[in-house]
Amino acid sequence: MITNRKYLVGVFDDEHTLKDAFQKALDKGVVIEEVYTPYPIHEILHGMKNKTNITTAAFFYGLFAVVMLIGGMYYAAVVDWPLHFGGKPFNTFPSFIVVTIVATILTITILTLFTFSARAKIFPGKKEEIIDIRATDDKFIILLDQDKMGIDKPEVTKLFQANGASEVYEKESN
Amino acid sequence: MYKTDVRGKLIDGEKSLSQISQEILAPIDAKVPKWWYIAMGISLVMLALGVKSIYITLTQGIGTWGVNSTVAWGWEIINFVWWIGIGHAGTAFSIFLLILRQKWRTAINRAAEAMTVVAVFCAALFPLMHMGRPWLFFYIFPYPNTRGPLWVNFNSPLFWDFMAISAYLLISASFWYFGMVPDFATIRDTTKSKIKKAIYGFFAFGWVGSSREWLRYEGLAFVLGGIAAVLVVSVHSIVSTDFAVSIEPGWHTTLFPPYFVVGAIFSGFAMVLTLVTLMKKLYKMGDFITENHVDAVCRILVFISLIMGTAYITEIFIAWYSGSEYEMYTFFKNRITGEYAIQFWGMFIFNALLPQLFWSRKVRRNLWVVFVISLFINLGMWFERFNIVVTSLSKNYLPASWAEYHPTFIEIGFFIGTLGMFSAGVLLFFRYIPQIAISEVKMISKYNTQQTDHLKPGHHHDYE
Amino acid sequence: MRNSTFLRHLMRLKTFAFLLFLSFFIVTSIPITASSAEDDTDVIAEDHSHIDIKRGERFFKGLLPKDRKFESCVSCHNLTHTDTLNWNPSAMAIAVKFAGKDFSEFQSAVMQPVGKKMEASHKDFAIEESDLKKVKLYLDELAVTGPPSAGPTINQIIIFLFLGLLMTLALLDLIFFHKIKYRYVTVIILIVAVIVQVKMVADAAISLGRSQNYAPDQPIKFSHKVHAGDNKIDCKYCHHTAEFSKSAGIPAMELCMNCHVLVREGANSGKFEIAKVVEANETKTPVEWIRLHNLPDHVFFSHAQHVGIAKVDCQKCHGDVAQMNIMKQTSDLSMGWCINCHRDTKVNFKDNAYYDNYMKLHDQLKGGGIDTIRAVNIGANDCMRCHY
Amino acid sequence: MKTYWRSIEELANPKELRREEVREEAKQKSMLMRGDNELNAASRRDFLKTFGFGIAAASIVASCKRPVDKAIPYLVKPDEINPGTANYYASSYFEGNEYGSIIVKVRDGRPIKIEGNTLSSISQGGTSARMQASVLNLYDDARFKGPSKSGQEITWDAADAEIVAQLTTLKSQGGKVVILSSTIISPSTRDVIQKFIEKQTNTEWIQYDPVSASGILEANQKSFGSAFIPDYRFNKAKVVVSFGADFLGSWLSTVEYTKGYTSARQLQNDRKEMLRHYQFESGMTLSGSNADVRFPIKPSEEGAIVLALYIAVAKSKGGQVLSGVQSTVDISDLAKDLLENEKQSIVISGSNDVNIQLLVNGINQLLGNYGQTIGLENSLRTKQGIDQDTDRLLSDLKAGNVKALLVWNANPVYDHPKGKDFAEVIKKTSLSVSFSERPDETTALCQYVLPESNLLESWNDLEPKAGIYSLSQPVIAPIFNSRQVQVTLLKWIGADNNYRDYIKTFWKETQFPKQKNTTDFRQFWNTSLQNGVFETVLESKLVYSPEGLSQAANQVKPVVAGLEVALYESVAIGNGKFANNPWLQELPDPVAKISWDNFAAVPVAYAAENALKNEDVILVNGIELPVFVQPGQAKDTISVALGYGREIAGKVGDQTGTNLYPFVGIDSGTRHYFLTSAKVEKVAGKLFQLAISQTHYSMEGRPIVRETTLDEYIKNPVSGNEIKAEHEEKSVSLYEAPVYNGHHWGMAVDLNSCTGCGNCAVACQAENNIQVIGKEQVRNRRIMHWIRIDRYYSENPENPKVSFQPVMCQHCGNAPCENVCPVAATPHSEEGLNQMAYNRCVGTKYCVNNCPYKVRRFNWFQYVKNDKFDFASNSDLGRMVLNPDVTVRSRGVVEKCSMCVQRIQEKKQLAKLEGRAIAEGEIKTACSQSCPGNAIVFGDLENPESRISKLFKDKRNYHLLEELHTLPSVGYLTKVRNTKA
Repeated sequence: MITNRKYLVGVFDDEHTLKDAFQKALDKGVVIEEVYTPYPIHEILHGMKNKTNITTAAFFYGLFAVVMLIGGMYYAAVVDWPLHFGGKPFNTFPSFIVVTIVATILTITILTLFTFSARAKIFPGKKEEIIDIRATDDKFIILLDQDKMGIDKPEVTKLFQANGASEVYEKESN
Repeated sequence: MYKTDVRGKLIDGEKSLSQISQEILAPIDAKVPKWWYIAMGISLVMLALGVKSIYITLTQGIGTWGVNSTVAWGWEIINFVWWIGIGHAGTAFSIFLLILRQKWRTAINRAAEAMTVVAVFCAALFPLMHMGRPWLFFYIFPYPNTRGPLWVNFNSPLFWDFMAISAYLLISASFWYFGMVPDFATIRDTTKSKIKKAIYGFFAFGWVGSSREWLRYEGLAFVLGGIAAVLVVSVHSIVSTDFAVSIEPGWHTTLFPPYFVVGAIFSGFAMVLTLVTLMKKLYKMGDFITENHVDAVCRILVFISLIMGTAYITEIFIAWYSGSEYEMYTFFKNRITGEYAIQFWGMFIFNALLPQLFWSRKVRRNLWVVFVISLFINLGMWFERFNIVVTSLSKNYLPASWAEYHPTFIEIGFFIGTLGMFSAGVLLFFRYIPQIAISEVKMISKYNTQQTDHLKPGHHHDYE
Repeated sequence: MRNSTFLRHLMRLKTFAFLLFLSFFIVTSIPITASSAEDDTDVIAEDHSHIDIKRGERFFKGLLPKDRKFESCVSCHNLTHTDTLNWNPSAMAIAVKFAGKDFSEFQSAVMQPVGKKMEASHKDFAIEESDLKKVKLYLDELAVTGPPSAGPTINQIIIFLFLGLLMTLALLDLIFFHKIKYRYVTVIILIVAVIVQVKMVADAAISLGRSQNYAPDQPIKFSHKVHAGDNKIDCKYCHHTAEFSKSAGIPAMELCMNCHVLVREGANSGKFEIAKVVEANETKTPVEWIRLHNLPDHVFFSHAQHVGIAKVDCQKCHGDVAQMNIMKQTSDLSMGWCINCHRDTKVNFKDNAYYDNYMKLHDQLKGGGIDTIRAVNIGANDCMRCHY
Repeated sequence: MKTYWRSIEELANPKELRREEVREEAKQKSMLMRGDNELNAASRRDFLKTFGFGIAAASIVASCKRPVDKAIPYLVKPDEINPGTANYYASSYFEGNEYGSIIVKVRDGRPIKIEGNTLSSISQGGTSARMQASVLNLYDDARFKGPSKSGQEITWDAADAEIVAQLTTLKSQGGKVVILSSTIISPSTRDVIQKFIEKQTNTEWIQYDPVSASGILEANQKSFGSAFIPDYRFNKAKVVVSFGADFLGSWLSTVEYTKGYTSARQLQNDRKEMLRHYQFESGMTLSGSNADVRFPIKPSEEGAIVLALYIAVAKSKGGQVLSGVQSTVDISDLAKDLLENEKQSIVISGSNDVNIQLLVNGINQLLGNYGQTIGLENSLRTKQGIDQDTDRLLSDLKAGNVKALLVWNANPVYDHPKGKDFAEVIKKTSLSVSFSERPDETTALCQYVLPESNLLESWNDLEPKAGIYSLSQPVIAPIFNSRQVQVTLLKWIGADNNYRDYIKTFWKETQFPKQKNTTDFRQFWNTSLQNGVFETVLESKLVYSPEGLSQAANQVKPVVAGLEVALYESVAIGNGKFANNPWLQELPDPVAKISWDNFAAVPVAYAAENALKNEDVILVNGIELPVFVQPGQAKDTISVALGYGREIAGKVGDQTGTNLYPFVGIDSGTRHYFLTSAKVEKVAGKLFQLAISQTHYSMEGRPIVRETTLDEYIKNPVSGNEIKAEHEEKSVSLYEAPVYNGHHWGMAVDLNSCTGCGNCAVACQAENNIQVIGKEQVRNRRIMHWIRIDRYYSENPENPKVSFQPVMCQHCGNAPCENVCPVAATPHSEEGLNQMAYNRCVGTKYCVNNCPYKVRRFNWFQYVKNDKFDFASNSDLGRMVLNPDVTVRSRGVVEKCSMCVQRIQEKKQLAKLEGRAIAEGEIKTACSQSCPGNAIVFGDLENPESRISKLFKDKRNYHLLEELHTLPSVGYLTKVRNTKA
């Protein structure tokens, strides 16, 4: 985090007031830095205009895994060292399907986890950057960067307070 | 759109979000009750017995078990399938109820998933230990080697099984863990103990609840949920192929995959019910796990038990309809009337008939009766696996090689050991991990509050 | 069958325990006290003092007497294993030879050298009898205790431990301390360390139970280079059962005498080594060679099949024996090594009437469906060709 | 450069080891012959490889110890040992009971396998289980390590001197010396004994058989004037009637009889006739279970039935008409059948009652069988003991008339009904010497123990049948400090004691003139030694006289009321001499499928009446016996095997089962192997665990053993096998049938020829290093035998039809086991073998489950070098018998029949080296090679001309569980019974 940024923090008590304030702030053209909530709220995620392609990535991981697995098994069982098992042909494709399904799922899971970890910056040993410690308990926080919020500070404060913010305060990042 | 009036209230007592956190986290901060230590002590003694049994098995050989040249699989495979079945509850709960948009699951899924992870661990021990030379278990990996390279046999259900269980263990553990990350953050941010703050802080992976985190988190949940749904079906289907792909009478049937999956969910849900009733009583989680929750699980059990009954009867019908004398012998002379009739009828009564009591609302609402029935179902499901594994093997094609199977104390000790491991695991879970998914409960808590003005028609709440 | 492998696994466990132990020392940075105490109090030389033996050893190693004008004994008669062939008899060989004999015999052997080579090297010897007696005492002791061990090389272990330490530090920094500013540095350290460690473990695991390049000291300094290389003796002259028996066979001692009845002194080794052969024949005590090529118990290899039938050159598996002074295991004898050779080797299909059975393959050959039959095509890679 | 440790011990304490090495050096070198040092340090094959490599070195040692120049290899093997290559030597097996001409396989100086000698007209390449197992007797830990006196070690010279001194004193005092031996059929040994008797006057030589043929000998003495056992030619017979003689299992010369019997019953090559077999017996014996018509009778009924048969035959043949007690069985059909097959029938009785044997002789004479199916020329000599001689010896001993007793290969303390009396009186003799090879009850009481060498360490010549000779040659130098008894006796009389030379001279004088092929004795000797046998044709001048017949008829006793106990020799253990042989102890009884114990076989109805079930305990005349409910056991009888309950035999044989010899009755001078009016009561609440390896009797109507009758078969060769066509018609497969390029090894088992004797199981055990697991584990159904013989009963449980079926790995083309192994440890070979790679196996046991034939065996424990399995493989000596060409399996891996792939590989290699195709019948598996019934045929199915290919096309051929479409490489030929319609 770049040092010495001034923030404006709006604290809300429940989801509904937060959503109203959030929507109204957006309508007024306020640039919202981040929103912290105890649980996911769809409108907020939508309103933040962030997008994630994690599902698309997962699909490609799957595609990659399927190709690799079937190819690998075909190579091992037919090309590299064909062995006779129970009078079956070397290429026992139906048997490959089972392993392919399961191993694909495994591959997707592992790769998606890493992707999530990398993209959401959630990984072991990460130092949490807490704006308001109550955000994981019962408070809903809207964070504005005072330099970039695109609106006056008092106006925002008023907007928040008018929409049910229990607190509005300033905070400096170190 | 979820209608609370069908299911009743999801959370009793008008609770604020902060109250939810506090109450769910209470066991972590509160003084550890005496019964916990007693229970843990008993579990560890059982575990020690298991460790001793494993030690004997490892040093002397599988000959210390009761298995023989005819019945080469005994308790260890029964227990493996049984535990794997129980291990289906978590994923089944989370995934199927998620797909069915059953919001009441939130109170239970954490416990169910924890149970899954511990149960799958218990299950995984059995195939490992039942190998003649467990120190060479790595032969089962298809890795490049200097033997040619010699690969594995991709036709073998045991290889599929190995893949399926490894995948299932990994996925259910990560699914469970990532579900807990926001809750760990909550503990970190609410606890007063510095040690807990540091430890839970580490496990929270720096979670703060920002929208960018939640966004990806939702994406991850979607992906994991989606593929885990496949897994719930595939894992026990694959376990069933251990039997279905073979040529043993009573095993060689196409009915097995669905039969096993349903059976697994059945036993899993029964175990969930066992645990949940305990949680409700012991940790006073009654407000979150309401009678309605128990009621809902019971209703599902009735439904599944009907499927189970149908499966049993179908199996018998197919044996007759196939005209194969070996199949007919297995079912009619060996299972229904033979020396293993007790196990067969135990299975049938406990799994297909006893759960029919849940048709009665009175029974569903009596926690003790529910608890006892859930235990019987677990027992019945164990009988089912016994019925499948042992009866088919003991009397198959050539009567000259028919043999009986009796477990030895080593096998019994091993099983008791895994029971101990399971209960110890669950006790640790009770003690150190939020028993209920806090963030998810918070999310549904709004349906209990008075602020119904946001539930105006046309106002869509279709997330999740 | 796998018992020996299991034991080797146990050995690995021992190594692992040792690693743990060592790492404990390093982490706690307690200086290691060299306490490999010589607790051999029960030596057989009861009536000789320990000091005499020590003096003998020092003399042997050239440390005594101080005004020594001639070469130390050890400079020719090596105590420990040498990579290249030292033609002179080793200290151990001398020790064993004279273990049961009295001093005068030893003295005459040292002081009145026979054979050109020995005469040349021993000619300047001016040794006090008392010194020589001590040397004899030392050698008698050596015959009992065996050669001092060279000690296992611990370079690998140190590297492994160092990497482990590096990994631990990197992880700790990554998770807790955050001292290193650029995180990718730690990540790269971590990844590289893990890869190197995995590689080391994999290499160790693969070589488990194998012994490529094994070249032990033999009881007689027999040089294949001299026999098969310089003197061009055919392999099958000595290893004559190779063509029709499973085993290639080690030649009988009397076979050696076909030549050595005349050849009594070697150009390089002098008389000492050849004398062993003669002695073995005279005393009817066979020489106990150390075996090099040890296949696992569950592998059945037939020289007849490979040498007699397939006409594979000895060198293909045993390497350029004609250039080896010390015989060495050239191939790793891994299963993959066998398998891959079977995949490439062509079968002399037409000339051996045995293969007339393989009608279908003959038809295919004639029809042009296939051009050659390789060993793998007639089942050379079946499990039960070698494992039964 | 890496440093390599030679062993773990060296790593642990290198200096210590080196010190040990130096000190032990001399000792080790002297033991190189036996390879003990190698065995200690390394595994078996390490030892062998070292041994193979250093064989030249070993041969120097061996040349001192091993009589190289004296042993001549059989067949083509050159006159030198090559490491890794086996040598074969012809020899003979006879240990006082049964005879067999054998070939000994010697690998790297160690005899490891006994095979049958096809040149012998007696055993004809077949062996019995006891012959197969006898190689293990050589490596028995219990064997005496050297001579001893009263338990103290003594040198041979000292013992000789002391005994000779005593004998001289006795001679001067006129004290009587008795040599008590088993039957001795060695002409030169008889000569040695004769010489000894000449020197040591007042010496009596008594031959003693624990289970004797005294009845036959004495009856023939009366009928023919000569005490002999006739030559039964079952191959020439059309009808065989046996009264209690288990001629396929234990009676006289079983291998010979099985060869003849099965050749007269086999229906291959479009043969349409077969022998019909009637059996009267109490217990279900091997012969009875193979009989076409079986009459369960009480032992005391036998006399009356034989008499009735005689009367019936005499009536139509106009013989001497006799009368006596009434028969309880209607034998009119039998008599008719016999009369229809005059000169083509054999009537035998296992009874020792001279009267019965006289009547049997009378019947055979009336039917004209003598000279036809019953030869008088080459009479059998393997049992010469006359019961009265032993009884007289006992009374002499009691009276103190016998001063010195030399016991040779006899154990009367254990196996004589008055064994206790013997034990008392042996101690009273002034000189008692035992020549026993291993401890036994009698030896334990003797002053001197002068151990004889094992038969594989000894020279000998034998005359099993008059005019048919064979030679034994040593194949290994004596392992212990033992000496042949012949040498000892020669030494005592001061004669030249090189026994080989003695035999050679003896043969030059006696046998050499009997042939005209060569005039060079050396050639004659070498040929005889190489062949192992030397056979001459004799003529008989014996004439039958009906002397004593009417008297016999009058003396036939009527049936006795009450329970009777029939005593029999079991097929594996026999008379109990080899009770310490773990292979034999573990071999299940062919009928009861019980190993490691004898038991009281009770009739099904009796068990039901008295609420008895298997493993209950009953008290029979004061002896506790475990109960086994035996279908086919005659009403009011109980059968118990002899040969068990040894007190002093060794770690394996001690206290297994109960000794029933005290029950043997002595009546009119002969011993009778049954007991009348037995008192039986149940011991309430007591159980005795029996190692039963097959618990289910019925085939449950499944087409497993397919049967038909001869009449049906002649009408329609497919009869009994109709379902095969149905199965083939319905066979549908997703996959193409497997294709084999060069070979496809297969096996055919003719169920008509298999008598179920179990010899194949022991042959397989010897060939393939199959481990003995002990009673407890056999009971746990974990027996390791790669080939087992399934036994099924059908029809009436009081007198059922019995079917035997050898089941080994079927080497299925579509093998269910192969598919399910996750680690690819059991794939299919290019030659149609279902392979098992032990070193790849991780032991999931899935293949064991998925094998419908249940032929896969799992190593539940470490069976080798484990004190808990203290049988053959727990000592260095016992492990010497291991076949170096077969891996010894470790704990946790699956094993099964490999179709003796090591033999296939060996012969293939030989053919390739010689640049020729493999000859028909060149490769033999251990089971097919040793089968006395020629029931198992092994060969190449890809070769359309091979015998097996033809058998696979036989109408009787079917595959076990062919409806499963496993495409086995093993075929069975339907069993045909010759029951009268």
